Amino acid sequence: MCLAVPALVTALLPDDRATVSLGGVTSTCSLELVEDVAVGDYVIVHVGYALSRLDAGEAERTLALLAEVADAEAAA
Amino acid sequence: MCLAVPALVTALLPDDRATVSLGGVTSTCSLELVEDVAVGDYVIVHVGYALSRLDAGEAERTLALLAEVADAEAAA
Amino acid sequence: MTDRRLFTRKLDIARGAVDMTHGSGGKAMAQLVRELFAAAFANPWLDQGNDQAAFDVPGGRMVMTTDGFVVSPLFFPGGDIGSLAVHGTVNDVAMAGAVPLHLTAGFIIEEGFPLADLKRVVDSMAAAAREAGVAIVSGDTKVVERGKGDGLFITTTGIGMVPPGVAPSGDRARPGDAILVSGTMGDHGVAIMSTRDNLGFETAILSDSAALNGLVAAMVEAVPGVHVLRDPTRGGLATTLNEIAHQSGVGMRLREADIPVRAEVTAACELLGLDPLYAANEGKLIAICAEEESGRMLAAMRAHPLGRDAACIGRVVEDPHRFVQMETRFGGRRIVDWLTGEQLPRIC
Amino acid sequence: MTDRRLFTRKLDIARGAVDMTHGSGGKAMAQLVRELFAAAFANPWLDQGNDQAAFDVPGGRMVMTTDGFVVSPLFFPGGDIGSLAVHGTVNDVAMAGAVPLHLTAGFIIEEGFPLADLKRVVDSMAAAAREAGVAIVSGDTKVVERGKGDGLFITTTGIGMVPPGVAPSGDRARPGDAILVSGTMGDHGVAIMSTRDNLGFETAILSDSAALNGLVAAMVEAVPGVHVLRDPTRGGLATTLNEIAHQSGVGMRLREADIPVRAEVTAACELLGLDPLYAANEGKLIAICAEEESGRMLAAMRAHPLGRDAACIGRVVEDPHRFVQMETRFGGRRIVDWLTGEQLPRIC
Amino acid sequence: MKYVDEFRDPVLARNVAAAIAREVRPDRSYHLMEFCGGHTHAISRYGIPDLLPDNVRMIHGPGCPVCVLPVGRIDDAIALARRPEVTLCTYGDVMRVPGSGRLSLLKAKAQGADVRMVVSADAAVRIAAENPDRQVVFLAIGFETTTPPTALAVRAAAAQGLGNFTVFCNHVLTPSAIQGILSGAEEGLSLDGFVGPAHVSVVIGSEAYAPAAAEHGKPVVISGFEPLDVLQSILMLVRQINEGRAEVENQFTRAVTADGNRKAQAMVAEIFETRPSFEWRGLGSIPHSGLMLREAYAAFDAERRFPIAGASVPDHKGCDCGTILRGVKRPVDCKLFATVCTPENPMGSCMVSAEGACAAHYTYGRFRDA
Amino acid sequence: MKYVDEFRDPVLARNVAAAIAREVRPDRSYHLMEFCGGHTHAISRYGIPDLLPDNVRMIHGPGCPVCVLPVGRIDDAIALARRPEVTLCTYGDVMRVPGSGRLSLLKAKAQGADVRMVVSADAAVRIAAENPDRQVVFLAIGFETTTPPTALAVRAAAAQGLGNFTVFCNHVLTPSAIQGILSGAEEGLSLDGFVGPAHVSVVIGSEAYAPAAAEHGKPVVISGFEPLDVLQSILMLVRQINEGRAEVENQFTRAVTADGNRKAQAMVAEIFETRPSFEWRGLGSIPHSGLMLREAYAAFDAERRFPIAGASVPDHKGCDCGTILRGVKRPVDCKLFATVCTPENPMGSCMVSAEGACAAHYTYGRFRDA
Ligand code: SF4
Ligand code: SF4
Ligand SMILES: [Mg+2]
Ligand SMILES: [Mg+2]
Ligand SMILES: [Mg+2]
Ligand SMILES: [Mg+2]
Ligand SMILES: [Mg+2]
Ligand SMILES: [Mg+2]
Ligand SMILES: [Mg+2]
Ligand SMILES: [Mg+2]
Ligand SMILES: [Mg+2]
Ligand SMILES: [Mg+2]
Repeated sequence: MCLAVPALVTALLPDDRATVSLGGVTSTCSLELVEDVAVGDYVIVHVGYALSRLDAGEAERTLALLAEVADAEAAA
Repeated sequence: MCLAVPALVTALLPDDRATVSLGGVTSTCSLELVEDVAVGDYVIVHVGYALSRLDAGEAERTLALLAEVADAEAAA
Repeated sequence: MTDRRLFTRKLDIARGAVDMTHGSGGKAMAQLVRELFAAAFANPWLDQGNDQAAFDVPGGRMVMTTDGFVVSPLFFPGGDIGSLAVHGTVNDVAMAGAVPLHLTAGFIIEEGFPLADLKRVVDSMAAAAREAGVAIVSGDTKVVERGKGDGLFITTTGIGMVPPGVAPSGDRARPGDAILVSGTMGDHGVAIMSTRDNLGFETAILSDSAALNGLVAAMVEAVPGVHVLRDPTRGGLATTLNEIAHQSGVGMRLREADIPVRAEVTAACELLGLDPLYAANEGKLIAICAEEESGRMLAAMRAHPLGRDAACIGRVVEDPHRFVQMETRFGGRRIVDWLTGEQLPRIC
Repeated sequence: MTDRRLFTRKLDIARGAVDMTHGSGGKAMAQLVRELFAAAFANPWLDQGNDQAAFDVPGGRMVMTTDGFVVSPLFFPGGDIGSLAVHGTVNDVAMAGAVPLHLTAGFIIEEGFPLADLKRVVDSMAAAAREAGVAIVSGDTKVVERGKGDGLFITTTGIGMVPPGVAPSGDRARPGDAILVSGTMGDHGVAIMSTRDNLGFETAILSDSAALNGLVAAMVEAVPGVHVLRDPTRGGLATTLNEIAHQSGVGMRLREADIPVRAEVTAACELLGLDPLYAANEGKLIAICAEEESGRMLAAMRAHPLGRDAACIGRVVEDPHRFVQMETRFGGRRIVDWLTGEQLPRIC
Repeated sequence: MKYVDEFRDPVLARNVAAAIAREVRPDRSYHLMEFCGGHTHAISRYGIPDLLPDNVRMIHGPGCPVCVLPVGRIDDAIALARRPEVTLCTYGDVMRVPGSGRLSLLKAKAQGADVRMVVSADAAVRIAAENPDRQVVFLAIGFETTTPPTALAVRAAAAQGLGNFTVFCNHVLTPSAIQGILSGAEEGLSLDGFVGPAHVSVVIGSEAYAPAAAEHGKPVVISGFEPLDVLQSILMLVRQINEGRAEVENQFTRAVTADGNRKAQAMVAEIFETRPSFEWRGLGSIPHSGLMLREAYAAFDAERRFPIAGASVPDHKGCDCGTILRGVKRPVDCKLFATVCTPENPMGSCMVSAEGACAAHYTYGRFRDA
Repeated sequence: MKYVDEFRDPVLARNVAAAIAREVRPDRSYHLMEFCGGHTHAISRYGIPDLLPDNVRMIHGPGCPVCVLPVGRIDDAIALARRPEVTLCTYGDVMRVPGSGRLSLLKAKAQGADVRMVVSADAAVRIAAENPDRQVVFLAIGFETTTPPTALAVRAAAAQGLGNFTVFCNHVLTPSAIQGILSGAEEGLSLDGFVGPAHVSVVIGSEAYAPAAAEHGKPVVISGFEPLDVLQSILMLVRQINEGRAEVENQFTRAVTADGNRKAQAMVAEIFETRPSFEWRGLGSIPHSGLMLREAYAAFDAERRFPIAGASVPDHKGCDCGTILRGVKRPVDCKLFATVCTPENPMGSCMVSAEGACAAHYTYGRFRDA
């Protein structure tokens, strides 16, 4: 449950809102539940609200871990 | 103007209304504007209200007058 | 200077809007069809100007026609939207002298419409199709949100094959031709009006809704060269005759005394200030044929149950103004014009 | 005991009502058509179960089909109700392998509809018909009271001639056959959704609305024996494949990785919690043919501008349960079922 | 239909027509105005002109309440109907009368205004009772026939304490209009007599026309609306004219008495009072010719509850209705007739309903121009 | 789509799957419950079971707020929507959930109830502001993700002084449900670990599951909703189980922190308080598992403004959801599955949305029964 997508903040709008983009699709969302979001950040958007920023470094680390498992397997 | 039809009163209804009939078509009308209407009378109905009773004797007299004119012409 | 009797003002497309008169089968609808639809779609078949198009296919001559049914109420004395949707389209096929072959049916249903009512309509369509000897071979179902429809709309389309040598068309009325109708006028229109609560009257009148292909088959057998066949539906006899007069470039002379109208239909129209000649029919036709064939035609019509009350009601005349005139029963003469606007009950 | 995988509960005709799911192209609609319409109208042509009926006429084999168009908004990115009404019906004719001949058009117009919009739609229809090489030969206009329609509904019906030896039909898919699509899936559905204010997103996606008769002509020339042609409109690829599987009594195996979907369509569906395989197409087709002819078919499709992105997406298999299965791009497997209910945006 | 069919008999008609033909003097003309649209309708629909000698000419009067309603009042009604809180109820006839800019109540409805057709005033009261959240305005229109039902509707609304029912009153008075026509006499006017109202007279009685007949020396014959009634009345007028009389005679004795319907008159008098002056389309302002609600029923007066523009909107400059209504010109003499001005797009009052002089000629009589 | 496509890579998937296959012990089984419907969805839609060894079995938990909404609450919502003054706004998912007698909000709408789909709570507030004459009720539903937006909507309505906006609150709490499942342990129950919520954890933080993990000795891995996230989390669970650990681990570090979103938590705490107990469809009443509006916001509480029946309506007697949710039975074990009970006519919570255990199997997995 809780369908949410990681979307790129492309512009900040009045009233604590932002324009976000997901693979060529544009939408708007509220930033009322998050702090210090800047253009270029990715946010997790759910029912029109950003629930959090996405941590790019952590995403890389997760992918690195996955690659590590995969590499180990490929080697095995 | 003032489309009105001579209709036969076929039944008296509550609230000073009546069922009327015109050549096989049944409708209802208000009797609030007329007095002493009985089943079997003809009334002149306009926008759902009987405006008067139709005087059958006078109707006969008018037709007699017309017939008289016509007879005179036919004879001429 | 143009003859004023032929003048019409152009549709105001930039600022205008569709209103009920554009659907009532009268002058406004004819104009909308002419200036907007026919102008855009122009092709030899549409330009025939009939209620169906006739065209050649490898094996012969075929006709195709479509009609939308938006009748309210859906169930009325003498029929329902289902039987009507079959009869209406079968009749438009038959009016080309054709033998109806197949129908399609498109349903636009308003959300919330009871399945039981839908079944009743569909069963009635099936029965009507069976009786008319046609099959409903393909269909479509759309559902629209509540408040964006009116229970049920049905659009049926029909095709049929025209027997060789038969080619009735609205543009073939010729001066001297006899004008015939297959029965009483205005039954359907009055039956529908009798269901409207706000009109407040009751009658025993039933809609005349019926498939006329059997009658037409008998008629074209008797008179293959019949000039015009058309069913006087929306706008009634008056409007349909004006359409034909316009298409053929002729005038007409009717005899009011010869036009069959039921007493109750006359009475209901009297009550509402309407004219039975403008009331819709769904099981009647107009036939126009050479005067010398009219006797044979009338006999063929009267021999069929749906033409029992057939009558010759007048003749086609030369008239550059294309007026449909009528000798009144009372002894005078008047124009019987197109329906103007909608048929609204009058108080005056 | 019946196999549970084939079970469906009967329609509750006595107490039920039509709701939006009955029009959304999914299981509920299929059931309504089967248990209510097909049961009442039963005839060999309707029983073919295709989006059009094919029948013999003296000069050859003909098809006939009808569709109602109730799209909202009337004007959308890439088209409008007018062009759609032409494309949709031309395509249903073409899906029989036929050459479309003539169309009819029935208009149901809501009182108050601007004439300028009507003209825009009608002009667009005329242009679409011209481009597709068909004529709109007959029509009908009805006007309904304000609040009893939704601006404009159009029902078009089409007929066409089937070239000898060509006979695609939804019941002809055979185990081993290749399944092809002519291009990207879901464009029309997403283009329409992008216009809905309450869904709150924007894309550059245009409807793919197009007449496919030219593409089909090239395809049947290349592979006259093509088994099935069908356009995956309402309910999308998923539902249409299930229909075919059901009709032919077969299963299917799709390869998700081979199904063409635009990135923006995927993204929009991601945002709404929807699946592009259930989103409508109006200018795409599914072709099923013998495996050994699939190369020739694909080449013919790709040589046509409307088949540029054509792909083979899977094959027909034997399966008494008629499941449409898919190997996911991720490496797993799943059923691709009929659409259940309406495609409503999800929060979870 | 008893009391209808007898008065449409073609054999009698032929003979009465013959009598008229025999009695008219060949050396003079008879210009007879039928005031009522009901008579215009009968004359057109039954083709009575064909039964009359050439020197008897029927001039169609202003006698259709729909036609005489000024454009400004239609505009006001449309403005009322467009108020979001208002449901406007009225008779079918009124719905297609165009106001300014070709807009009608029918078109306003198409654009979303809540306009409902009723066939009876009490239906409007019922709609008000059933929709307490709507302001229901009854657009009342008509001569003395339709006024008593409106009066009863107001009384019923008062009895039920309906706070959401009002009347936009456009009831007008026939005798004042006849006086207006006669006193507006101008050069070329030549009216020799009047076919007097049928159902209006049922309510107000035949004596109501005595002052006009006496003052202007024109005969009046109160006539029924069936075609034989009209023919007989024409014969009666021809006889009066030939004999130099100018009396009020009553052909429609089966429904009209000298005094009319006292009960209906009393009902009207309770609810309504005369306006100082009221505008008639085609005739201009006529003193004491319209009704308004009395102060005691102010709560049911739409003109007091809602702002009403009350602007006077002139007809097309080229419109000849005024002179046509006075018998000076004929419809074909108007250069707008059947081109700019048609029943679909009327430019003046005479083209508005099928009972207007120009519309009746357009719809039923144009073949005579050929 | 960045941060989406990378986590759907099939080559990585094959290798992670191979790692799982290598690391599982052939002598035991791994019964893992994904609590969230989001995970159920990913598992079904991407066909993850095909990538797992036979002895790793995924048990679909109750984690779809639509599925766990009791029938009685749907009935209450329908009753609200049918009130003539009410416009009921809600998310698309809820609209087709059947209440008693197969009626749903979608069907109630078909019958004339004013039901509107929104994709965001603030849209409901906007509808209320634009329709002052309507009582706009927002049917709020969801776990901890959807609750903060509802809280903001209530605050916005209060700020705008909207007297016509209320919330029919059905927000529920995830950790309580997990506790409920674990403490309702019965014979046959065999859960070895949990794939923990993704977006819920974004809000509440991974630490929220520590008590459950500790108390019941079951490992929890907070997992993203992409299929690679799920595979990786399964690998992490297999390792914990193999190593005898029962910790809360976080696979979804790119969005989940230990503490979660404090701002969102504070917002929720301001508007809502915990109900003593709330009914979950399929699980029964669970203490402190639901939210209601605080006294300070009583004016915005639909349960206080309107009469609510509040009846508890049992599922079909034959429904096995309870045991299925606890991993004791599988959907095919229920004799109603795919005959009486289908996604079109669900008899129990697990069949309600595509994320329910029975519906997911019906929609995506039935071919495996063949
Ligand atoms: S034709 Fe029209 S403009 Fe001319 S007088 Fe008659 S109503 Fe007036
Ligand atoms: S199949 Fe239906 S009845 Fe059976 S357990 Fe699942 S939801 Fe309950
Ligand atoms: Mg989800
Ligand atoms: Mg009249
Ligand atoms: Mg037709
Ligand atoms: Mg027709
Ligand atoms: Mg279709
Ligand atoms: Mg016809
Ligand atoms: Mg079709
Ligand atoms: Mg189609
Ligand atoms: Mg038609
Ligand atoms: Mg199709």
